[in-house]
Amino acid sequence: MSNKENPYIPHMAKVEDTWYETHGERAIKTFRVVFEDEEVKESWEHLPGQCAMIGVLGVGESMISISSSPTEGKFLRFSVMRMGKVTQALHQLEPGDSMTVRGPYGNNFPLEEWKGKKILTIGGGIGQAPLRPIVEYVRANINDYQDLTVIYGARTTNDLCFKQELEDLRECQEVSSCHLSIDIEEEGWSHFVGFVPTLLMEVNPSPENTIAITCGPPIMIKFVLENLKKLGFEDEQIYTTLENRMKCGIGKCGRCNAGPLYVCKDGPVFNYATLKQVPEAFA
Amino acid sequence: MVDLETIRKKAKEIVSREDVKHLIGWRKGTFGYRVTPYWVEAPEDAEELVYSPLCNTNLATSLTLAEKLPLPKGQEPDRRKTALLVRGCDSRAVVQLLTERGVDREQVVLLGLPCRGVVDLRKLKDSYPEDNEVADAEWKEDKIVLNVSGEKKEIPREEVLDDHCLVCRYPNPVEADETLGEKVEPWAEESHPGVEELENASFDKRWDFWEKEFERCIRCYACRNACPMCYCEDCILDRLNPTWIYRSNNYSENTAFHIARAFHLVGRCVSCGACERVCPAGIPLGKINQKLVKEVREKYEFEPGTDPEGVPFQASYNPQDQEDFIL
Amino acid sequence: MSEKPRVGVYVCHCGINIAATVNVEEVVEFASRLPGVTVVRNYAYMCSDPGQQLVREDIENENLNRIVVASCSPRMHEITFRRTLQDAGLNPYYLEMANIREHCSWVHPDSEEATPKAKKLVSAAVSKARMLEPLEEKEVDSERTAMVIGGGIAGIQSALDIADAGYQVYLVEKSPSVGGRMAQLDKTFPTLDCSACIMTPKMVDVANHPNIELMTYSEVEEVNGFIGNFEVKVRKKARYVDIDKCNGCGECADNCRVKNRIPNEFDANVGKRSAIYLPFPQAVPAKFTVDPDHCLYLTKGKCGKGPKCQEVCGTGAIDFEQQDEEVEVKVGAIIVATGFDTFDPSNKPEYGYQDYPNVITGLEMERLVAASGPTGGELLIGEGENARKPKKVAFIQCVGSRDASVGNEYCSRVCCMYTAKQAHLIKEKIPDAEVTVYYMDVRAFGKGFEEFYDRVRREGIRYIRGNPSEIFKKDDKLIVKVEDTLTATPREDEADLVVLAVGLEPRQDARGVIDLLRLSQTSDRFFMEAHPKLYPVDTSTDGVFLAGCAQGPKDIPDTVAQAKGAAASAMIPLSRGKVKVEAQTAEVNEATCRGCGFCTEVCPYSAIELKTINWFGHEVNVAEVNEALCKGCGTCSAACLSNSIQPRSFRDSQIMPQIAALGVKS
Amino acid sequence: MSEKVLQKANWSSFVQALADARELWFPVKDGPIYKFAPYSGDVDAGLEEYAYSSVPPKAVVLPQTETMFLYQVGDKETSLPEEKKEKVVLGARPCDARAMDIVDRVFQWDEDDPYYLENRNKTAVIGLACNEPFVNCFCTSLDGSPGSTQGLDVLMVDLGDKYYLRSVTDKGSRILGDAESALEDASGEGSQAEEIIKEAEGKIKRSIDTEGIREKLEEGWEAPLWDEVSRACLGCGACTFLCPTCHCFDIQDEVEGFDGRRCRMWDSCMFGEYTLHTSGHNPRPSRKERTRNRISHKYRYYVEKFDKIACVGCGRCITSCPVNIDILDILSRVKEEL
Amino acid sequence: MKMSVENQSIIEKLDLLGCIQCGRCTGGCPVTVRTNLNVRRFVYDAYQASLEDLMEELAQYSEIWDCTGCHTCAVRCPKGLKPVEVLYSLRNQIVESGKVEPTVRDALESVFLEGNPWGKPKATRFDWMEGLEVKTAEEGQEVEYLFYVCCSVAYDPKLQVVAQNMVKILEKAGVDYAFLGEEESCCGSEVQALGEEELFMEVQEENVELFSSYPAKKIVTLSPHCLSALKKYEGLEAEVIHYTQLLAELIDEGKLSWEGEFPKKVVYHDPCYLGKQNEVYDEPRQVLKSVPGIELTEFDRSRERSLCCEGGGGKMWVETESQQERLAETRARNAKELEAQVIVCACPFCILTLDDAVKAVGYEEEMEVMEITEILGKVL
Repeated sequence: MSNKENPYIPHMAKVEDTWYETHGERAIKTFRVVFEDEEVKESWEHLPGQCAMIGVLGVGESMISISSSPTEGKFLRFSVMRMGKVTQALHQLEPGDSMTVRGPYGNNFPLEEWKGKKILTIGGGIGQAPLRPIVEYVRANINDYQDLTVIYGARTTNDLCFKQELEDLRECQEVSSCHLSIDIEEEGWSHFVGFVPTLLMEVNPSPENTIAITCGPPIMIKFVLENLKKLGFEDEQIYTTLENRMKCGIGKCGRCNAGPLYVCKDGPVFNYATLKQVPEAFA
Repeated sequence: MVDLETIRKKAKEIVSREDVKHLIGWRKGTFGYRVTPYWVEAPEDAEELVYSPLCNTNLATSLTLAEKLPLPKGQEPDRRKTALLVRGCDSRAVVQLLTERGVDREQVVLLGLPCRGVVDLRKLKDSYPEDNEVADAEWKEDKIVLNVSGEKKEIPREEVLDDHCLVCRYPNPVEADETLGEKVEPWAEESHPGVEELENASFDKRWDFWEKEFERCIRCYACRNACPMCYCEDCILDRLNPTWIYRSNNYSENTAFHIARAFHLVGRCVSCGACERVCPAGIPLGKINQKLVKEVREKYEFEPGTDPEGVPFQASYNPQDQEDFIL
Repeated sequence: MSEKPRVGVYVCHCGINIAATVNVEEVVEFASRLPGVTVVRNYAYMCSDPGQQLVREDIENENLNRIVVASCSPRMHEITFRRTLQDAGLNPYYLEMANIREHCSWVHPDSEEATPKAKKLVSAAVSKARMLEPLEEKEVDSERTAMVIGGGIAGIQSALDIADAGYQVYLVEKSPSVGGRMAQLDKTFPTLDCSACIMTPKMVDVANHPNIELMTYSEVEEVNGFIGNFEVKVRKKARYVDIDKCNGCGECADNCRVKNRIPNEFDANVGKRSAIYLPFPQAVPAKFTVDPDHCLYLTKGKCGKGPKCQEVCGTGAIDFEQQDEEVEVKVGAIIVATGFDTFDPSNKPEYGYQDYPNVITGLEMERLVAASGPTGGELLIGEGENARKPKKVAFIQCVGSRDASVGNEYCSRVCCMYTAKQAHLIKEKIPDAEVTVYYMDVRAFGKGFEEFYDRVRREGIRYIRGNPSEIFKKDDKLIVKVEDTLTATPREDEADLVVLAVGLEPRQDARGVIDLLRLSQTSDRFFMEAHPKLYPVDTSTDGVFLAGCAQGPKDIPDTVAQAKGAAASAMIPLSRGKVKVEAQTAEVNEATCRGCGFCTEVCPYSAIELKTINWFGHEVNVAEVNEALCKGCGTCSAACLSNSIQPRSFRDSQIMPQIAALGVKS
Repeated sequence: MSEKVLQKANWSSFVQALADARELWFPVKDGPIYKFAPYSGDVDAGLEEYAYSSVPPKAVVLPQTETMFLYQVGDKETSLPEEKKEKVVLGARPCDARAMDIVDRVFQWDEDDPYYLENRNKTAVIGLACNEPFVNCFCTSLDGSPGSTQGLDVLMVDLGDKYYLRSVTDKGSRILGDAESALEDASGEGSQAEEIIKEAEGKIKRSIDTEGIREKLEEGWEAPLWDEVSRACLGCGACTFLCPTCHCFDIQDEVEGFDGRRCRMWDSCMFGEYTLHTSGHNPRPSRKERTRNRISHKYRYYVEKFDKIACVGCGRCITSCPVNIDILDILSRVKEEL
Repeated sequence: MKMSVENQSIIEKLDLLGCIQCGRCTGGCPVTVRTNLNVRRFVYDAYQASLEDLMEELAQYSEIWDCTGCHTCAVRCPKGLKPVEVLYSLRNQIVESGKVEPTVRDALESVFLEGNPWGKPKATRFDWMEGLEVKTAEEGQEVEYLFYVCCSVAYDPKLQVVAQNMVKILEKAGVDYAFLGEEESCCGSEVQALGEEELFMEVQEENVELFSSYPAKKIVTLSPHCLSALKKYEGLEAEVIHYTQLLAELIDEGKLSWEGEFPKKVVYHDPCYLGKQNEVYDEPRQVLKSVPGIELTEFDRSRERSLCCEGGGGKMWVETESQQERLAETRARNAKELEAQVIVCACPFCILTLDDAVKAVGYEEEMEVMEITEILGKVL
């Protein structure tokens, strides 16, 4: 068996660029990486919502959502919060260094299915990372969709990811709206102050022909779901992505299940109608 | 000793108290000689309590095993007490936990029971094999009486008691709110036969011995989890950053695991033998812990879990402490 | 903090101290290949100004954010280089030192061993440096008061200096009077001025100084806190005499029922006193004290029809109801000047000190020749009718000094000279006496010492080089058995009186003081200074200083000099009014701490306490570090079973890579 | 398909013949337990004393620790470990072989697991029927039997002075061919074997009716029963590590000096660390959720995916549990109470 | 400078460079006044001699045979050196070159052949047991106390009573004891003192093996010389004590008391091997004080300052020439001054020398020399 057929053998990817989205002990750093092997670079295909196992040899791997859309080019973007051993090691990487990547894993947002619909993303904190490819994908194919609304918030301005991009998005005409918020009042902040679920009610999107996708801390998701229901969204119109501890990424190692669902294979993207049946999904 | 009815009656009384959440004791298991820890929630549950030489779990472990899950905002924690049946070793574990502030004395009700030692099922295995039928056992002076399918067999205790119990010098609770029944005369001298035998062996012999034993370890951590003194929220053996012990199962890492655990138990091990009894691979873990128990007692005259007011051994320092082994 | 480390490595030659055994070029080349290393330089003396300038420039020009200096022990120059970093705008705790001198070049004779080791040490330091984090230095207010423990000449001098500078001083003395050992001496070498004459004015000054609170007959019970903020509990022992009322007339002592029956400690037990006593006539304060161990009333509850002392006291000062009193004071600095004991010659039974009354110690001799002593300065041997002046006096040097068999390997520094002085005094008092000094070497190293030694030899004192091995009795004469090693002649010399020049030892109760103040001892059991050369009056506990013989044997001028030094050091926090607290303190991980309290028990600085926190609705105990008290020693970390408390700059995540770089599995 | 007879007198030459052809794994007494270990030539004890291995033979195909690839820290190249050898496992119990069949599906669905499959494909299993079932055997409740051939290449039955061997697969036939010299052709021993197996089936005392359990597990998610059955649990991994169908693993990088290896090792869903997020959040925070997951995985999730219960009724988890948590007890309560 | 490895090791082994020439060794030496021996000079010269390979020449000085092995020099040395061993190693030079007195040669040969230095046949070693019920050790059987009888006690008719009385005392106390059987052989104490280091090593090896097959909690010696030698043995696990230590303990525990009286004034002489070398001062006195009626007085020079009797250090086989009075005779005179009727001692060599001295100064009518056990035998 060669390395290439072995799903556990990672590919090497060169870090082309890095920058910090947020600072502090749990800083979020974004990496733009390109596969070193030309063949891998060419054959790699992923869709918004999918993840990859990235890591550093000698330290380990972590499942991280791919935060770039394939429409952006032959590179991958990962936004990584500094948490444990692996993410600490990843944060040490600088342009020119290498990381390991294998994947892509999991299912994707059914963007084909959603054609002709209005797209609403509701993100909080690092939860914007898996939503970002949707935004980019829809922007690239804006003619296929009726509308794009982005709602995003974080605790403070320092916790906001993709700040500049999102500010730019507000200026961008093909997008009907982008709404930003922080939890606590800060000087110089001209947008909404308050929690994301509250902002959602403020924006008051119509459920008609709309798909709502939310990702963020569990507590935020809980209230966003409640509010979406209040706004008249049906379960089938709501999507979210889950994360659980993973080791293999291919449905073998056993740990990422939420009830009968393997997050790595059946997810990470789930329709709320499915998830509702699985009490463990919101544990 | 004490009869079952007295225990059950007292247990009922205790669980009826408003300030008591439940009482932890033992009840019959599902097959053979097995007995399982049992939570008496309501007075009528007490009818299921048993007390016999088959009660081989240290109930003090259940105090530290109780998980503290995050409470929803505004919900008050349940402040009711936990009642526990304690024998010598269970009570020593509680006492050690008290000195380590792992348990608040106000939060536990201890119902003391004298004990004449528990059976080591492994010793029973060959001569009195286990069957589906639930079997019973009782103490009768120096003997253990097995009651299997109505047939009674008397066995001298030396044949079947756990090694730890054979040298136990604390058959009566050292700390309890009330102790039922009559005290038992301790039967053992200060000795550690298993340890002494190994001590007399050459270095190579000892190395070979442990190599063979640790090689077999499957790293299920039953020893750690069954130990009343292993209650760290986050065991350093699980830590990944830094990884003190690799997850790889091999002689070297397994040895590191067992030695680290033994060292974390220095001056803390209460010699209950739970670790050894639960080991599915049959590793004689008692030997390694008892060696340290012996050293601590001989060098520092300290016995864990015997003084509720005492300072934990590892936290006590006396300029006169022996330190000749350092250099 | 998550920026990529850019490490600068600076390898010092230390002249030839390092460069002679470590191939610096090779180390530089090696270091340049280490991960994260941006700049590597070497320089003859990194600690010199141009050396430090190199670091400053690189930090600026190369954007360095971690510095490794491979030179000497951090005890030497860590502070120097921290300042360098600070000057260059970098957090000073981004510094790591690799000790390639004491740990490497000085202990390895050749380059083949030293160079690879230096590389490993540098590699380890770089690995740790990459993981360093910035720390903040804090300051807290300091009390502007000091305490001096011990009222001998060292303590008195320290107290006077601090008090003269305008700060309040508490002077604590265990015995009823200040004065200490110096007050017991007759004349002082080599100038032969009267000890009491130069001592008493200082004692009086101490008693009268407005900034000194004299606490005699008192003992320190407990010391808490830290530099600038010590809380000291002092127990004032009951004297059973109201010192406000006592006028020191002495009627009480004259009328005591056990008068002249109790050995007087001040007279090295050669004189006797009453149960109520003034240790010596010039005692300060000149107040009487009841000895609770010998007073009939206090020991037996009965003294005739009633205590006679009470009866005769004109001022009604005697109060048997008096109780010990505990006072608590707050001080910014503490000076330990607890002095010494003399060697007990019973530990050398061959000299027959216990068997023969005419074998005495140097200190006993001191009291016998002193004008204020029990004999009024008359030197007599024998009792009653047989009392006579000794004609043959032998001095034996090095009794209990330079002697591994009694555990005292050090030279006591004063015995040669006090023996010379005492020999001189005897010759003065008994001109026809035959005085012989048996010695191993005469150490006359101080100012005027050699001249004095010359003088006494010319006075006819016989110096025999040879250390006696035995004293025994032959027909009522003491025989000193010795070999004259210069002529290789074994001798058995007769003597009427043998004076043992006993050496100096740490106080018997020194251990208690050490525990109270968390100090250390050197192997000779004297108190350990922070550094034998650079911090000779400081101790391992910040804010606690040493003066006098507590630190090691010394003569009076040295003691006074050290006392003044200790006073000056103690005044630093007092005058600043602020003290820096350790930045490398321990930190608790509340998520994993199980609240067992092992750390609180083992913390030598009492810096950790348990607190109850709300953990998702549950009340749980966790440890909490008082950062003002914590010294970052790491004892807590060693005791913690769940690895939940770690000193900053010495976290596992920092030292594990360091250890790994040394080639040990991580 | 071939039927053979092995006289016990020829045992050593049989074993030797197997060992000559392949790497032979054999139940070895290690301290008080049996576990499978490579035949080292000094195992001339037969299988007379051996009851069952405490550590199941899954360890042969899914080793407790397995190197996935090697590398030098700092380098970008990775290299695979040595190729695996052809193996034969002698003396596995039929339930253990059925368990391998269950584990096979996990490692084959969707994406193949190269390490497991290489091992599995290169391993042949000679099963030994159970003449005397053990205390907690309940294979018959799960479509198994003391003489089940599922997952086996050769079935072997102890007939007292000889063994009856029947190949079940081609691989099995080849293996018997390798050891031909030690074997004789069978003549009617087959029916004798059947009888022994039938008799053994009758001796199994424990059982569970699995009908409806899957549904009940789904419905009774929040039932108080889970609190009660998990309360005594110590949270150790004995039940899962010794389970022949448990297959969960962890992946870790282990480095010594510059030599790095990525390896995988058994992991247990009973460990808190198993699902613990780095953030400290744990979706299965207590032993209750973990116990429920263990039972649900075997009797519900696996069933939903592969239409088969992931339990073979070997009883190891019951026997090895230090606090007598009994899966049959739980299952019957699930049936009754949910 | 050339330094042979062997000499280098002597310098290091005896730490010759640690000497500060204080003279306490010579000053304390009991025989310096009687003979020309100056230990300090030998320490001083040994360094130079080792450097220049002149050890053999240095060994020619006859004074090296004057040392009684009392170890006072070692006890008094402030630097913890052992000057006595410098003399022993010089003796070793002589012994190795074979130029020794016939008496010494015979003694060493006898140890080698018969296991005792007295030239007595091995087979008669246990003749002292005749007529006594003595428990003897069985191989592999552990006893509490294993008794080691000195060669002198075993063979010398005056001393045999020590062992015999010991047996009676032990029986009375009812302790678990055993005497070694015929395998017992010389401890090598005097062999080492005579400089025959190699033979000592051999003896040590044999004895360690012997003791390993007769396990005991403690080994009890009758002679302080054996005590010192056994304590030096490498690889000997059991604790070694002197019989007075055991008796003191038994008396203290109330297991031993006396029936008769011994109403005499006695003075106890501290053997150097028991006192200075092993710091056993109190126990023999305790034992004596337990005897009813006894009046115990003390020499001026007792305990740490005790005067050597000149019986040790191989002196039994070497004659010293001196004009001065022998020390044992001084001892006898001192005892006379104290009006003691008995000089009591706990060492077979002291007994022999003191007994001789009492006779030499003509006190035999009024004064006896007795071993402690002899007195105990009278009050049993």
